[in-house]
Amino acid sequence: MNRRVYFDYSATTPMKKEVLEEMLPFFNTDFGNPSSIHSYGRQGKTALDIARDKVAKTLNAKSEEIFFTGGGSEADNWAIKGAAFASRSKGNHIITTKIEHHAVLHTCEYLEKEGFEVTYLDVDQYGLIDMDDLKNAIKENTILITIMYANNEIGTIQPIKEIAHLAKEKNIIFHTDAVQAYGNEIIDVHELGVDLLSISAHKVYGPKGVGALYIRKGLRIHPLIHGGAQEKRRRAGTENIPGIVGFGKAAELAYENMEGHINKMETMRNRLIKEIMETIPYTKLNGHPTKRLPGNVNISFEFIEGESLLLSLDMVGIAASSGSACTSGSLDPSHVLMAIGLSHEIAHGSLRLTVGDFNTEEDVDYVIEKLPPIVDRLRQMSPLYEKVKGGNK
Amino acid sequence: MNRRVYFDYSATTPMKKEVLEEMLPFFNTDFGNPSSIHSYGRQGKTALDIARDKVAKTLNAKSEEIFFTGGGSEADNWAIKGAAFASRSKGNHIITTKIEHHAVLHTCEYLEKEGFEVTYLDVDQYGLIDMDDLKNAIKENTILITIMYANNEIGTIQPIKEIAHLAKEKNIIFHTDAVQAYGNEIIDVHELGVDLLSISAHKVYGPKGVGALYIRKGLRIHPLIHGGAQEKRRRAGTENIPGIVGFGKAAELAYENMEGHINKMETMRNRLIKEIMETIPYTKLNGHPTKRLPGNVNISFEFIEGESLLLSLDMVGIAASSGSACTSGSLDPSHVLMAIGLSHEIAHGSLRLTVGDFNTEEDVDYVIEKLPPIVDRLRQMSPLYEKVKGGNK
Amino acid sequence: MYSEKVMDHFMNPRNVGEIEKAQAVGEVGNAKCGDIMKMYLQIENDVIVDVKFKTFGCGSAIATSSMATEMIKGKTVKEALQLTNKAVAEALDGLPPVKMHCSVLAEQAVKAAIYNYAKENNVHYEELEGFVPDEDHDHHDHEEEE
Ligand SMILES: Cc1ncc(COP(=O)(O)O)c(C=O)c1O
Ligand SMILES: Cc1ncc(COP(=O)(O)O)c(C=O)c1O
Ligand code: FES
Ligand code: FES
Repeated sequence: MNRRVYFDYSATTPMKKEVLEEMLPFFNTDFGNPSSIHSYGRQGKTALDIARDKVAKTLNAKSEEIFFTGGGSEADNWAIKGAAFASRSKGNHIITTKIEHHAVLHTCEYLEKEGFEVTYLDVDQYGLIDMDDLKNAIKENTILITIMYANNEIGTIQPIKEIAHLAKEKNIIFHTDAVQAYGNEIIDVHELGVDLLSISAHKVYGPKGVGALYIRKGLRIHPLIHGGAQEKRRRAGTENIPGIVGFGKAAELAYENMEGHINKMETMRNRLIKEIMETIPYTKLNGHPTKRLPGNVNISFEFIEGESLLLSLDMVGIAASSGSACTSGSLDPSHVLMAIGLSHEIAHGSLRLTVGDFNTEEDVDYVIEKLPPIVDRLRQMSPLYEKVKGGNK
Repeated sequence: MNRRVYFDYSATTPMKKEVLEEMLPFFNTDFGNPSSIHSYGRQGKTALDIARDKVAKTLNAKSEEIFFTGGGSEADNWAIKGAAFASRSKGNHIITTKIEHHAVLHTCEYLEKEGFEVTYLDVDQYGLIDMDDLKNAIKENTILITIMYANNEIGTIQPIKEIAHLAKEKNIIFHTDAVQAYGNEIIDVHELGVDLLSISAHKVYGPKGVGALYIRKGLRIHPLIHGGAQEKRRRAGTENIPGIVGFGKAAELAYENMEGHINKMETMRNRLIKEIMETIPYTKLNGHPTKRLPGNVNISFEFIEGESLLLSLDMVGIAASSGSACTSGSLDPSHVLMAIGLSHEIAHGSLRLTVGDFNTEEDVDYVIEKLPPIVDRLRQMSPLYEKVKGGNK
Repeated sequence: MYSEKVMDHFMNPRNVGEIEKAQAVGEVGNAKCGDIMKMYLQIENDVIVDVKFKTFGCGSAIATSSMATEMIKGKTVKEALQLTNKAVAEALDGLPPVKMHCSVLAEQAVKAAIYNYAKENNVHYEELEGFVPDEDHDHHDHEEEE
């Protein structure tokens, strides 16, 4: 194969070398179960405490407010089900948005079957919620608001601080899915005033299968995984020490150079958007022009379909995505692109390029070179394009 | 420190070298999200399929009956809550035992708060349930039986096939927590006739934070983690590919040499039991003399307390456990030892030595040499011992 | 996920384009999954002497269109009507289960073109009995188990 360039950092990231190095001893040397009182166990316990401190620091949280999980989806499920079931005596109404990740959306749908009532807020053409809509949606029996920090498909960043403020005023628990924002935005849980916040290691150059839920001190929610006394009895299961250690290291690295990272991402992102939009006609940028993740490009190409675009890009070694990687098992058009008002056809022709720390300007050049002829070839095959171009062909 | 010997394989195991080697490429080379359609994603997907086949084969299950989870506790929670909530229209009664792992026990207790009724079966002095008790416990509204395959503290193995047979006859879902049995017993899900079976990688020289739930084809249970379409839409979250690959390899290795492993474990276990019981007075073997895990030694030493025994052993480099590692955060005497009828005092003075693949006969010699003087020293300090020995001292 | 043959027909599709004075044109599709397939047939003495297609759709839709055109080129109309989506999929060394419906679209596009031809030329093909040209060919019910 030719050159291989990866532009799918929002789906997952490769682990940084430093992260792997830090993890290695815990696989078969310092491998003890941290619940054991012997020296092997104590080594694990120490490593666990250090990793927890590191993650806490990046969120300006207290160590005892960080609970490790088996990933971002588990953190979302735990936060939402845990808060909902714990507050059921107070009410049964939950507010979320139409553009949440499926880990939130399907959890809310499940809760509807279990007797909860859920309001799914609309978003505008940029993917932003309207604060007045939110205010109007709040009822006497509203117990939980869950609104994502930044969207995984179109990169739009919500006004989390304002939402948290409103929720606090109304005495409603507020959860935010910050899986995509983490590592790409300065997040200060105390300044924001959120109650629950989910993050995931594999989106920030850490290992897969590890995440964390920030739970504001004093907040009670039901556990999702009952059992042993791990995580202060709130999340059972032998701790994934190598994974957690890797998460700690990845968090530390991400925050050490946040500003440089953001600048680099924005530069590449902006060039991609500008060049693609200028060279290829019949395109549309999805998401907000400025309130967006530093590494997110999402563009619709009329008259073509996303999968054939992805396959063609893959043939020249470019790894990209069409909407959320998590939903690509399904054939339905992305719920996010539908929510911002795209037609079915246009939603299908969308391309997500997400840049990351290992991308170079040469990678960007490569995409800018390869993309236009691919789009053209597919359009030439498309009966829809034919109609637009009229006798042109 | 002197020699270090690890006798706590039931708490967790070091990863085998071959397992780590197999995992390494997936951390930062073939790191794609298996849901992505590009080449990075397809590599992950292929690895996932292979690992699933490997695990399925060890249980004589079909590949599509294996669902990867974030550990044994998650698998237990999923099986029990998932089956309970999915069958709620049929009934609300669950049967389990008093000696389950906390991942089962606390899940059942949670379900009691959610409106389910749970019967906790007694066990005999060896830790075995009585089949007649089980028969008598079954009611019209019984929807689920969950009984562990082998106990993590005392190693006792239940008559799983008989239980499964009875459950099938009565049309009740049967789950077994096989986290300890897996890798130490030939398990054939079809021959056994179980509906749900939990396993965990870190108990069989695989990575921490990975487990699996076997779900018999055709059985419907609610998901525990809702979200993306992973694991045939039944367990959401970006798959922990390195972890799952490691689990696949560990499963393969465990089953390649099951017989040799069992023989080696039994030899060491039998020698430990024999020598300890012969050299040290006032001891009692806990668990069943023959229906027990090949690597499990659990002995109570009268007049002394477990923690001081563990600390003393740790000082000479011996890593052991007193009851379940998961419960050592708690100060209560082990619920398992209480259930087999030990008094508080004796339960507190129990020692669990669990042998594993990296132990040698020299390790066994070392324990046999070091243990008696330690027990003696602690007994000399004990006011209880003083009374027994009378004017002896 | 796709066989080499699928990828070959996707990357190098045969018979892409239009036939200006085609005797038969058929368009089928389903805007929901984003697929539209258009077939142009040139028919002389009941033989399909040329065929072209245009497709807006996934890799599998493009590959099955391409394969279907190859399979009916040079065949009589009656023979072309025997074409099944299964045969197209098999000729491509198979399709992933969730993508089988894409091959249905190819079969339907050929039938739709011949249907129009039959209507205009007043010929009757018993193979077309029961065929509804503008049915919504949405076969996206291959959702995996819950
Ligand atoms: C019998 C049993 N069940 C469940 C578990 C939980 O497994 P995990 O630590 O992978 O969550 C363990 C071990 O901790 C166990 O021994
Ligand atoms: C916004 C968002 N939330 C949740 C998740 C789920 O995280 P994980 O894959 O770690 O379960 C993802 C990524 O898949 C995501 O992008
Ligand atoms: S005296 Fe220390 S645990 Fe009770
Ligand atoms: S034609 Fe619908 S997805 Fe291929």
